[in-house]
Amino acid sequence: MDFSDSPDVAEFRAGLRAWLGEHLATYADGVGYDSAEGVAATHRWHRALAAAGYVTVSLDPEYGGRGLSDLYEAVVNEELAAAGAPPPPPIGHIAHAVADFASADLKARVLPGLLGCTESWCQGFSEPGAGSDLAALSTTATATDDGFVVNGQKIWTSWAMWADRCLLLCRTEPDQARHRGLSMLVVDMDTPGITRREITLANGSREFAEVFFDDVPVPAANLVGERGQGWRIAQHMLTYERGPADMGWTGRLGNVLAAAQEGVRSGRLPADDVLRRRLAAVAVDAQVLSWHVARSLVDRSSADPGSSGSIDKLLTTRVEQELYAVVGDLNGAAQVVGEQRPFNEYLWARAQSIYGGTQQIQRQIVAQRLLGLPRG
Amino acid sequence: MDFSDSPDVAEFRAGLRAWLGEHLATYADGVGYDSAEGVAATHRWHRALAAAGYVTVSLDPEYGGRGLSDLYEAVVNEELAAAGAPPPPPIGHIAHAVADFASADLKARVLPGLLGCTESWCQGFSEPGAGSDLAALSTTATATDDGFVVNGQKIWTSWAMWADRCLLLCRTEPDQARHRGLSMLVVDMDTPGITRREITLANGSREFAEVFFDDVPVPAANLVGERGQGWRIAQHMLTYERGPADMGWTGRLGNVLAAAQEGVRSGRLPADDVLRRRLAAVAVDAQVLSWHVARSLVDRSSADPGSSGSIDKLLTTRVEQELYAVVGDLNGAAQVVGEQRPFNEYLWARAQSIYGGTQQIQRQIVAQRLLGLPRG
Amino acid sequence: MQIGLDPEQRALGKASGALAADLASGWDRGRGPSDVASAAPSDADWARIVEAGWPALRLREENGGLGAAAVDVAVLVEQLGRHSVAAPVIGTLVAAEQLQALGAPAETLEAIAAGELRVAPLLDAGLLGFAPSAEGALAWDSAGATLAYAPDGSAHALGEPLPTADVTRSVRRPGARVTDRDTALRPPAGDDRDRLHAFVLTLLVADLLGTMSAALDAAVEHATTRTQFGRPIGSFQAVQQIAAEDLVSVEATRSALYFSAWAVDALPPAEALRAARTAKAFASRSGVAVCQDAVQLFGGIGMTWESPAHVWLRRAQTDRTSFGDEHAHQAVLADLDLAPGA
Amino acid sequence: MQIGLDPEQRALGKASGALAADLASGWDRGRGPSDVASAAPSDADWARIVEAGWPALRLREENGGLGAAAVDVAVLVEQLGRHSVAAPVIGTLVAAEQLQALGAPAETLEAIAAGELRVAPLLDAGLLGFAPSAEGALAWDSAGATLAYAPDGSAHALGEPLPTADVTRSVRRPGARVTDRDTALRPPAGDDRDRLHAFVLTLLVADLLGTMSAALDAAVEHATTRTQFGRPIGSFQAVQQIAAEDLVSVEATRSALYFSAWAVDALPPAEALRAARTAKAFASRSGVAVCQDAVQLFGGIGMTWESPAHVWLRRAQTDRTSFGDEHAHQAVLADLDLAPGA
Repeated sequence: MDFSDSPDVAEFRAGLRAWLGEHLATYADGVGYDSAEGVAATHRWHRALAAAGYVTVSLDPEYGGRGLSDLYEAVVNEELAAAGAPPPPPIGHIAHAVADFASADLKARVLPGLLGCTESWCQGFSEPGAGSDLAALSTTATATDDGFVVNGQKIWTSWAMWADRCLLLCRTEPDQARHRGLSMLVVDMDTPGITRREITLANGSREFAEVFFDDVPVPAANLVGERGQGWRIAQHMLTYERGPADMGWTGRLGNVLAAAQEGVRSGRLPADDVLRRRLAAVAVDAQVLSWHVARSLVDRSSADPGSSGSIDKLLTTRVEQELYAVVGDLNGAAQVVGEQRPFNEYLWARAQSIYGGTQQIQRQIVAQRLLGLPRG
Repeated sequence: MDFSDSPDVAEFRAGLRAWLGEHLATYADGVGYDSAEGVAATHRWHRALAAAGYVTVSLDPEYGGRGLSDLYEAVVNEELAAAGAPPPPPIGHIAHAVADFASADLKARVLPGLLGCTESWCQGFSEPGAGSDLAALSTTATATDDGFVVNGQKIWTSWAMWADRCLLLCRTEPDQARHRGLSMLVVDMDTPGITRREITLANGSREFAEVFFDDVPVPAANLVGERGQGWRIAQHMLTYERGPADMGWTGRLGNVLAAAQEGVRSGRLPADDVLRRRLAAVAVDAQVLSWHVARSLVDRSSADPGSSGSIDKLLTTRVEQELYAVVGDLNGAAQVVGEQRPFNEYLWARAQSIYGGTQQIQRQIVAQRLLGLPRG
Repeated sequence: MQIGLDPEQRALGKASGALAADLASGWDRGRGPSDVASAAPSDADWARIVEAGWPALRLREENGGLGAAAVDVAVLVEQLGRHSVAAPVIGTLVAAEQLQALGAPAETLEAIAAGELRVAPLLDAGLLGFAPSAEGALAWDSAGATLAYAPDGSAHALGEPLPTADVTRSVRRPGARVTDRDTALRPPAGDDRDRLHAFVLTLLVADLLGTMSAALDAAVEHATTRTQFGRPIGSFQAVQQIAAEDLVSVEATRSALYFSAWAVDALPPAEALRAARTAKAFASRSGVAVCQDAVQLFGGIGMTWESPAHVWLRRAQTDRTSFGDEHAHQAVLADLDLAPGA
Repeated sequence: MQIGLDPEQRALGKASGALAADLASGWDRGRGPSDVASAAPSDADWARIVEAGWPALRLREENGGLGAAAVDVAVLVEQLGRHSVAAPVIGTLVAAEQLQALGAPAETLEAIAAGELRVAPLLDAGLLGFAPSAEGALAWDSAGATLAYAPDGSAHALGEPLPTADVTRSVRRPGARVTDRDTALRPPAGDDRDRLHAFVLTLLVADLLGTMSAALDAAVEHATTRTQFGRPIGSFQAVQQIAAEDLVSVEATRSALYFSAWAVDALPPAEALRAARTAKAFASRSGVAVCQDAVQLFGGIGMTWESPAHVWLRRAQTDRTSFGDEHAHQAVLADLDLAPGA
């Protein structure tokens, strides 16, 4: 049992810290998705990080990665959070899908732009009629002589407004039931027939969009893997989606907690004994979460039920929602009158039990797959 | 809107208080179900209360009641709780079932003993294979020339160890599905073929028993209502089972709360600010519960969803479990070392989300019957 | 015991609900946070509000009011919450009640009752209660109001709306003195202050009840129509368990409102205030919990600006904070119940 | 980072679990509260425990012990919790660790390691920590123990078991002095005290983890076989939602245990204690919650004496209270984190 860094990890971490110390100030300002300037700043930040060799470090060197373990991805996320830097580009799962399933030609065409962050990607999975029930999706890619023609609609597509390419999960085999009929395509977002509509969230965020496909041609060479393999690739991606990023997210929650603690210590956030103890209780939860995420990351390849992403997500959501509830109460009237960032963060915490699979679905996965309870 | 007593109710309440002031001391001591003496004392208390005219006051005078509204039953429960007296005999629902469905002959035979508390009754509903799913019960009453022969097993039968009679829900129509095949019988508990086995609960309570029926003959005259009417009668009983008794239960929770508050005030139960505030929070809940139970009682006949017993039970359970959690923490080490009454009460509170329909089933009833959500 | 609304109160609820729904339908939260319509009612809408007698409802007859019971006012306010009405009716009712308790002259109150004088109450910077002076105070639910009075009778103009979580109601800072509108006020007796406080808390409970019940009803409706895995999501037990607990909370809150509203006029002031604190503590907790659950039940769509789900949650959180959340009231109740010798 | 058990630790867990299960199978809770078997192990069982090296596990080699890491001890204690072992192994481990930290002579510790001297730790009357003296103290997990030492080295005989919630472990009052068994102790250094405290809290976390995971596993097993409405109750979503959250709690508690146990030996004492307090706070809450849920999932049968469900809940509540519940530790953590200048 050892929760501390190995020498290699410590060296990697120190290198990253040094790089951040030198370069963060140049890039961190103005990063966001609320304006064209913010998006441009985000892309600059991603490209700088990629150029420094800190993007998708777990990918094979032949594809532009560094062939390091997931742990290093986690260190990147963790250190960026600790430094108060914007997150790394969330492209690890897309990169792994392409690297592990795409043809050599497709890889050569798209991986450099993806990994160098010179091209921006989105992931077209959810649909209005297929959220929790993803296998019910109905966007079709009908085979033609030289490829496919896509028709349908995606929703909750993060960064779609600014994306150059989309990894699209769609139905190519209409005669196959549910998940057996799905395939994965790379779609250039400037192809005629694609329309994007921004979604404004309750917290003012403009990260999501709807994407409409109207007779959109996609060349056969843009098929990732084989026809009918879409579901498998999507599942494969899920295993890369969380773990390391959880480390960053946990770190960011830790920053929020630390700021609240500092506010109480300094008297800026007046807190009676009850509020102090509520803050201490959520600090306990946040600390256990960070230990759990670390363990989960290292144990990922084992058969240990602790490796389950659904458990991690449920625990994270529990902690995050409680944290923002306490921080909200610490803010008191300032939560409802005045600058709205705290309230928007509280709202965003509420969304965590919905996005990426609702709490109810996550619990069902845990109950059936990990506890072995029978299906209803 | 008026939460205060009408003059009639106030007079009734004053009369009961006076009676309690005079007689409670004579009867209250040693009441319980943990020993033969306790059971005898319980029966003496019930008979005294009945003789004074305070048992099943809502029953028609022709059957021995006083023809008063449910509100008066509630006042009885409430005042007994307030006086720290043992509860009244829980027979209102049985009395209403017999009065409303039994033949004149059966009524004449059994109501005097029931209402006078000279005979003790139990209610045989639940079975090992039919708890939440009562309609699945399998105890059979096979029709014979002059009645029925009962075979099967009941469980969770309160007071069965000392009961003279049992109101038995059983299957008389084997060719009818589920609830359509059920009937209600009055069974004399000294009939040969009946075996009782005490169930000791986790909290040491010995109130429950299993009852085994092995070719037990029951005369046709002991059928309540008609064959196949059992489910309807059982449902009818449910409407009499809670309401007024809730008032008493709420009162008893109020006593527990008041004792805890007094303990804190006097310094007997040391409490820091956090514990004091937790006690205040549950006091809020207990107060709202008592208002809700009062409203629910008065609104019972209306179509208002507030009238639902399931809502009341869920709310009561929520408050009761939280109350005993806080009281347990107030007791600190004394909850786990020393006299075990507080811990046993805590355990009993845990049972409230199971007995009388689990919390999960109650919620499903509320969701489907009151909110109109579709069945799964 | 006669617990529940009488036929007149039911009629008032129905009529208020109809007007509230109509007012709400004319207000637009736009396409995002920077696109929200002003909460201030148009002159025409204000005229309808005055016509309905809402600003006058609770004022005594000698002050140009209708002298309604607190229960009646609660019936109205529940509907304002239910429809998330943007017009500052609650602020007006609160300010009018405060001014009456502080002995404001009849002509001032008559002007409020007639809708000619549009006032808002001044709360302290923590929104915990009425402000002792205009210094640092906030004019609460003050959209379209022209004046706010400090307890010393000084009249203050009002600034621009501040950023707020609640998109349906405005908070503004008192600005310049308007000395020619000053009025004569006196400190209230302790009893009057307690009853005023009980009344105000009760209105917030009513708004929370309306808000949470609207949220639950809409979530149930959504769950009945939205399908996943080939069936309505409301048929899933996991969804039903949540919705059922929410109905328990709604009904318990209704019981608390009924008692609290009755107590304002029927019980001694200290008891009425105690009941109102209890109701406010309970409703603050349950109102926010139910609105959070509604967001959950709406799923992804509930987190969009387009959905009403966040509007209810915003309103509930604001009601919860205003005049003290559950923690504030439980702190007072703990002192009342648990102080040695209490 | 190397988080998880190594093969040796897994083997230790397996062997400990087998013996723990066997010991547990020989103990009977009877037919009701007045029928419970003594928690004291038979001589034969104690000999097996000693043979397994459990009392000696953590003592240093120079004191006749095996010098095991805290992680190893945690692996054992998890199994004791998992099987609700009645024999006072945890009490022995705690007492031995305390005596070693207080500088007890090697012969005393050797006698403990060899199972010849059966000691229990003295806790204060609130079970919050080690007692400063025998006065009013409680000998914790002391079934079959013959002596308890106060920090001044005085030896005390032990009285009859007190009534306790936990039916598997005894608490007894120290009685007569046994002066010829007195030993020489010294006050521990602050660092030693912190590390001792961290170690003890970690064992309670381990017992809680074992207890809660046993309860959850059994509840899941019950839910898989028990049918209602024609299907296993575990197929109902309402049941699955509860069980899933419980698994989250169990796994998070396991992570907390791993860190806390590692920290005892690897981090500076103050950091180790801080981690242990955090883990104990979390495990106290989650352990009781999971065991309560297990009672719920067992349904009516779970509330009978016959069912093991209440045994787990009793043990969890006792573990939670012993050496401070979540509130006690959160109070300390709040002071550490939130005091001005902290």
